[in-house]
Amino acid sequence: MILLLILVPLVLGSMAFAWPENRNRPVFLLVGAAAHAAGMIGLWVRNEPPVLDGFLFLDAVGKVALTATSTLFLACAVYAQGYLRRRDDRDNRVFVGGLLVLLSALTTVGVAQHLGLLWVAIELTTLATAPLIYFNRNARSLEAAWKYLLVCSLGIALALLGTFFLALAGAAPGGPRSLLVEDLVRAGPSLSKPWVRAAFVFLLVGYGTKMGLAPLHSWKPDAYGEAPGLLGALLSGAVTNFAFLSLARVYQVCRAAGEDAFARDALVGLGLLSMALAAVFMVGQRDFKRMLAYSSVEHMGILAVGLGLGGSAVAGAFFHSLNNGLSKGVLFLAAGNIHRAFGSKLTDHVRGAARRLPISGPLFLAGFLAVTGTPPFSPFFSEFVILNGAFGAGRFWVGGLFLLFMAVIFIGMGTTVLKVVQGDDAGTPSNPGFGDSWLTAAPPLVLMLVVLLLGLWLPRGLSDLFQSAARLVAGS
Amino acid sequence: MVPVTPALAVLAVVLTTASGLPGLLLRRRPALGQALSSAALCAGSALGLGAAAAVLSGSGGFAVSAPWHVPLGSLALRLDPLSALFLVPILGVPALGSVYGLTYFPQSLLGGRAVRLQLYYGLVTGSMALVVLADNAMLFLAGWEVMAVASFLLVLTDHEKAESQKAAFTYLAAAHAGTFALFAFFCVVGSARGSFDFASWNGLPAGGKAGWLYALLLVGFGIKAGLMPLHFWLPGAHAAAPSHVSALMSGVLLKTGIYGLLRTTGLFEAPPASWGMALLALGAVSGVLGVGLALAQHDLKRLLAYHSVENIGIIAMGVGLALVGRARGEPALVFLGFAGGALHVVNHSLFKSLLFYGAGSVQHACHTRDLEHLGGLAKSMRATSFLFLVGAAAISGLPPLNGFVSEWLVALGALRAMELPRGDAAAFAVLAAPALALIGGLASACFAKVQGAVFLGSPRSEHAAHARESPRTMLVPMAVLAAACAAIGLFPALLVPALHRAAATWAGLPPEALASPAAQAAASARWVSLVAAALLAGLAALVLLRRRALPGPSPASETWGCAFSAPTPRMQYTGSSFAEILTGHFAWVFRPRIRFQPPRGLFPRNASFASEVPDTVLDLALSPALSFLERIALWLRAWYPTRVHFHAVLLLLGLVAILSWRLLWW
Amino acid sequence: MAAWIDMVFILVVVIDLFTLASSRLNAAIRAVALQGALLSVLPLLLASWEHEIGHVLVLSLGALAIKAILIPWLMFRAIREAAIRREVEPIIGFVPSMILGGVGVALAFAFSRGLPLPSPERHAYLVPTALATVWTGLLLVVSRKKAVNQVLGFLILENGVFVFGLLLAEFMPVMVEAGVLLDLFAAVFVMGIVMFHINREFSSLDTEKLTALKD
Amino acid sequence: MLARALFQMGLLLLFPPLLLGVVNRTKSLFAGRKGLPLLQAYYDLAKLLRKGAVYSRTTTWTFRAGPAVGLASIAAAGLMMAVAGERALVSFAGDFVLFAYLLALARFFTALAALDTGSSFEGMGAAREVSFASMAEPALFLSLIVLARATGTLSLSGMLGRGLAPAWSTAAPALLLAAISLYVVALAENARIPVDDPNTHLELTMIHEVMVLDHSGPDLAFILYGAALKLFLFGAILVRLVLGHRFESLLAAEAAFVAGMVGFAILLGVTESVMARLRLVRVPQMLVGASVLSVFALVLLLR
Repeated sequence: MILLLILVPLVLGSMAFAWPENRNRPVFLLVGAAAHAAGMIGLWVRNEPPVLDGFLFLDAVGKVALTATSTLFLACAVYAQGYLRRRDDRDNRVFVGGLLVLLSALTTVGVAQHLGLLWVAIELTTLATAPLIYFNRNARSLEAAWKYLLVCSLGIALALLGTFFLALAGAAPGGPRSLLVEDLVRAGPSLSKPWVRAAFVFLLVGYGTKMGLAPLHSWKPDAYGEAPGLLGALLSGAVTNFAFLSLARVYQVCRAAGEDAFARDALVGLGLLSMALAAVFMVGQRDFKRMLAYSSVEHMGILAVGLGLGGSAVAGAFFHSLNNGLSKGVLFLAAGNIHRAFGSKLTDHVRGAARRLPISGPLFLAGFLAVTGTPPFSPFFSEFVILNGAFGAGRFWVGGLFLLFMAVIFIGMGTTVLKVVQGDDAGTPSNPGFGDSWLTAAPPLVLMLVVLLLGLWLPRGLSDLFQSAARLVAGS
Repeated sequence: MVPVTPALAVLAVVLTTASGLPGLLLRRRPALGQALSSAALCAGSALGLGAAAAVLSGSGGFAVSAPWHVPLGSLALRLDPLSALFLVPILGVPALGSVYGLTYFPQSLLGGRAVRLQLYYGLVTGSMALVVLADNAMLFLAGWEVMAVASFLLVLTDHEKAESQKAAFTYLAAAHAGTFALFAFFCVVGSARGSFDFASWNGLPAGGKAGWLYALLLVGFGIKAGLMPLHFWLPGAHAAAPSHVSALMSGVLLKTGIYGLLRTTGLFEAPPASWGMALLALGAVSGVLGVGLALAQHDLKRLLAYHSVENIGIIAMGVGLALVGRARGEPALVFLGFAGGALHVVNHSLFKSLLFYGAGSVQHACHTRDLEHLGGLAKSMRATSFLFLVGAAAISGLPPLNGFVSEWLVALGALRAMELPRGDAAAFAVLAAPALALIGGLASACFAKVQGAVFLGSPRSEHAAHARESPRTMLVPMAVLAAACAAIGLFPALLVPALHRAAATWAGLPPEALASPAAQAAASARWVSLVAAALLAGLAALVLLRRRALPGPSPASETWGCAFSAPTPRMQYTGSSFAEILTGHFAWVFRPRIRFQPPRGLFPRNASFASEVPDTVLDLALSPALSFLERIALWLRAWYPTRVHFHAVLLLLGLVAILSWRLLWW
Repeated sequence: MAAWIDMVFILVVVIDLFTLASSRLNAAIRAVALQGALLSVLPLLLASWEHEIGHVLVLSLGALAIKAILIPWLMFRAIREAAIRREVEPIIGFVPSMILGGVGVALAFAFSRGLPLPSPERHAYLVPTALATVWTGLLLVVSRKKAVNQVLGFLILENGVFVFGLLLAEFMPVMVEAGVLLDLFAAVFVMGIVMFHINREFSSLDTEKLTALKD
Repeated sequence: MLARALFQMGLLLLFPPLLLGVVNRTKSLFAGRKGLPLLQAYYDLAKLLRKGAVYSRTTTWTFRAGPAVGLASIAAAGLMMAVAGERALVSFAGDFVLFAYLLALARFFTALAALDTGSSFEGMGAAREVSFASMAEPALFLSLIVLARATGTLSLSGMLGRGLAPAWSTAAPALLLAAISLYVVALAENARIPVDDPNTHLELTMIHEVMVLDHSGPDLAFILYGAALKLFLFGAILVRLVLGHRFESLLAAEAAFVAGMVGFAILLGVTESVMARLRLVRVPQMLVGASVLSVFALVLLLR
């Protein structure tokens, strides 16, 4: 089953590459997404034993990320039907194929128990998405693609170095001499300390780059700003989550080796730094897609803080990774619709979206409220749990700064979002034929409803999942 | 007596929350849809009010808890006298407002705008009810934020107007900041107690670091309540919203802040006197400066909004006194302070809504809220002017109306503080009484100005000259409110038992502990009714006497202009000039902006004088500070290069930095 | 035997310094190709023969194929397609970058004391060489204007990482090793494509021109 | 009991106009004139009640309601003032708050009636009235609080009753200060020199008188009578405070009280004769000064 989950998208992707005509190629996306979702449901129903002598196994951590991704990808696949039909001028061969490859790579990351394999898959996600950023075929998107490609590749290379360090830590005679997470964890304290320490630094930088923690975030605003909203949703809602997952696995090893003290400080530090930087860059932001990118930086920061605080906050972090994925999906898809309908993503030109796009406009506002932690949307609960972890652990400064940055970001983001949504759209540039259609408006709407429902009633299964993921990673 | 069941309360919440739906579904037949919406809201309110009345009149409330599967949450509801007391305005006023809206904001004319308004109106009502019923921090916060967002959307009803946009966002940002303070409070307490049910929070220790918690509470709830200097969001928001929304926000929404303050301070074990004194001081400042700022306004609704700040100040003074009483173990202080504050919560919701409805019908008739363009409406809008006068007298704390009763109770509480032992600094709480007197004097001055400038004299503009009386559906809600004001003012003693129960619940004391002050208050209140009766009797007698003395119609003439026989409306004393003497004394804090072009030469051309008073906190402190911060942010960003090399360098530096941090950490 | 290995490591470091100094693109590319070739020899030299020979051979041949032949060929093709001037355009001059490189090498040797190899039978120069190469790669990426140079820097960085990989031959499964190499190839391939578009869009490979995106 | 109540009401309702007569007579003596008869005020009232009234076209029912409400509320306030014996007809804890607010009610309606005419002069007068009153209010409260603290009771009758005798022996300075500021308040509230000149002829400088320019006939009678009543009430407070309830027998107390009232009127007349009207801008300073005095007195008692 797990292998199928990886292979089916891959095969469909290659078929999409081979498929001759543009018109109905997007259907592959739908098929792949549906198959993947079905597979995930299957895995929810019945746990699967490890395969390939323990290289692939879907544990709680992977399950969180893959569930979110599967949902998001399904929504994006539906959205793509409408979106790509409107962009018929473009050749979508690379786009469709790349997305399917991305899905399979992400699945691999989710189930990989071998850090080397994990690294390979992560690098593959970069390579699969870089060309898609250039979908719009203009200088700006080209620049964004190059920056994304170069910065992420460098970061990932460092992550590989870190992975090797980790391997060396266990390479002593009698050591595990393996990169399987469970072997390393079992070896625990017997790992060579200096190598583990060095390894964590390099892996933090590497996967931190992929995750977009400040100051390693520099590729994010460009890539999210220029990519189609659909891709932005997948990058910020799915790919970053898997970078976080990789970091969590590394942290798990560090904890086993008794080296987690620094790791936790570093995570909290980088997390707060990311939130601060996001705050600075969101105030008075005129480009609402770049704004969303910085919001993603902020939320990666929140995840890092949650993981670093340990205790109950870790479960909150996993919960938040799900919430962030879904609500980012809403925001990016709605933003994409608005961008298309106005032909601009600058607040100077966009106004009265709620009037022109009766679904996407309000959704953009609702998504903003959700992502900034307004009850009863689910992100409120995850952020509150993380905050509670901070105060509960007596780290009042962390909690205070957390709240401060949240407040600044709320104001900064709110100013931009409201400029876009409210007011009278008369006299703004218009782009006929890009109003709300069911295929483009329903997916974000459904995601929004999911976010709301999770806030009103969190299924027992999910909350247990977060708990066990936290127990796996942080032993709490 | 109706049995008070959780189902009843839940049903009330659900009905009110969903009351906007008929309007949404019946867009084809707007009138019917709106009527159904209003009916649903009224029905829900009636249910809830029934429950509240039952609890206040002594039938026990309930406290139930059901599992709510979100982190830290549980569906815990509690209806005790304290919640019931706040349920009265929370459910009563919106019901009347929705009736008022039938003609003030008709769906048949305004379509989608009205539909949205009704949706959010019901949502706000339901969430406010949920807030006072919630017995779990997460549930409370959920209701709290839904309330904030829904009311934000209400302020945004006319979202094309720049004024509304600015006001609405200021409000949303302020509300959110306040909520964050509450996050901190709930986190600290919740993680200390290991549960987020209020039930498990009783008897929090008030010593040591708890002062910080209290500060968080003051910020979090103070912003919502509009305590000076956290009131900055309030005038704009209340002015920008449609009048029955302003009534809802000004009359009811602010009170949830007071409720939160009461509910949370009630959890603490013997809070120190300093807490009470702090609240008392804040209240006095809000009261005096609030009414001072109100005097300086010439936008009718901004003026009323500032009066909310004043009245919240009075309420805060009452609560502060009660806190002092708890600190010093003085039941009289506890009861009088609490009763005064709590009763003023109800009273203010009554007369402030009445006044906003009045302002609404004035705007409805004259299409302006500017006092300088109104006047003489008493002839064309007799009913409105009379009802508005009742509200004005009530808010000025004049007998025999309800405003007097609550202010009298607070003043009485302040005087009780004198009985504290010699040398106790808390005894200076007595100065609250003269502060109240000052506030009352200024308020009556301000409403003399309003009543005069709007309804008396002769019209100052065309619109005012051709104003027409508002339809019944707008007058009836006002009449109901006016009647309630008069009833409370004439028979205050009837409310004492309810206030007694609520006070005991809040202070966590057995009712007997407060029995004697309650009894005394009731006795005095009966005397008040007696004097009121005498007043009315005397008035009647004088009127009869006058009728005897003046049979038949009296001759009419021009107003005596001191030998000037051709007065024009423009010669009238305007509201601004009326208030000029007093506002002059506040100039040190208000900084009015004056545009004065004095008459020059022997034959002066048109001279002009215009003055406006910006909000001291928002316009003179907050906005400049924020724009400064924004400039800093932009400046920082200007330094941020965009070349890909720099991005790589950033990566490199990040690596080096973390490495060296690690090395230092070693 | 050990002498040979010393030789190889020293050569690798020398090539690092040479790439920092070289002002001609072709020369730099050839140097990187040579470095790749040397690295592909290392597994054979370092391998402890009692372990399975197949794995080592695969690794060595794969490295040779990709690092020494395929990628350099791609690069040459790219600059031929782009028809650009063959000079390296430095942001940091050649001499300063050489000095920085030297400093990096020195630091690498110093730093490597802190990281004792778990298996002492391995060679002492291995860690410093790897670190120095990684450092050189990063330096090249940030100090050269042309996109091609940045790719070269990335390659050298990867070479440095690869050196570490040598230590793990036993318990790094072939699948993963292959994956790493293929990823590298794919990365360079995609970069090549993007470079091709950059050249068409800006009619140059100068990444200094990529400054349209800002806040 | 009933007899005393009747006597109390009688004194309250019949005595006040006489005060005006006394004041005028004193002033005319100072001016070296013979002056009006002592009972002139009664004559005026009787005449006005008989006369008809003229109303401005701009006015509404508010204008007609003003004088009646004003007089009624002042009279109602009178219920709480003990003029005969110890207790007033109505006395309860905190009744002085009601007392003050009833006077405020009267003021509120007088001001509204003035504004109803739409005349700029009357508007000006109303503005001054409410402004100065809102500053006099705290002074009144503060001085009454001083009494409350000194006598340990919260009802007007109590403050001006038995408790005073011991209070004068223990806290004389505070009481004295309170008395002074009460006198200032009385001057301001009753539109007397140096705050306002009741019989000036320049509307621009008037406060109270200019508000009632348009009233005529019974309305004017109500206003004049209300003013007298108000003066009487303030006088009563001061007199009882100064006398300090020394006399045991009711008769002696009554005699002393009436004499005291006459004395108060004479004092008022003297003040008006020897002082000039203050410039309007100085009035607030005077009132704030009064409040400060009472605060000082309160501090004396509380520390």
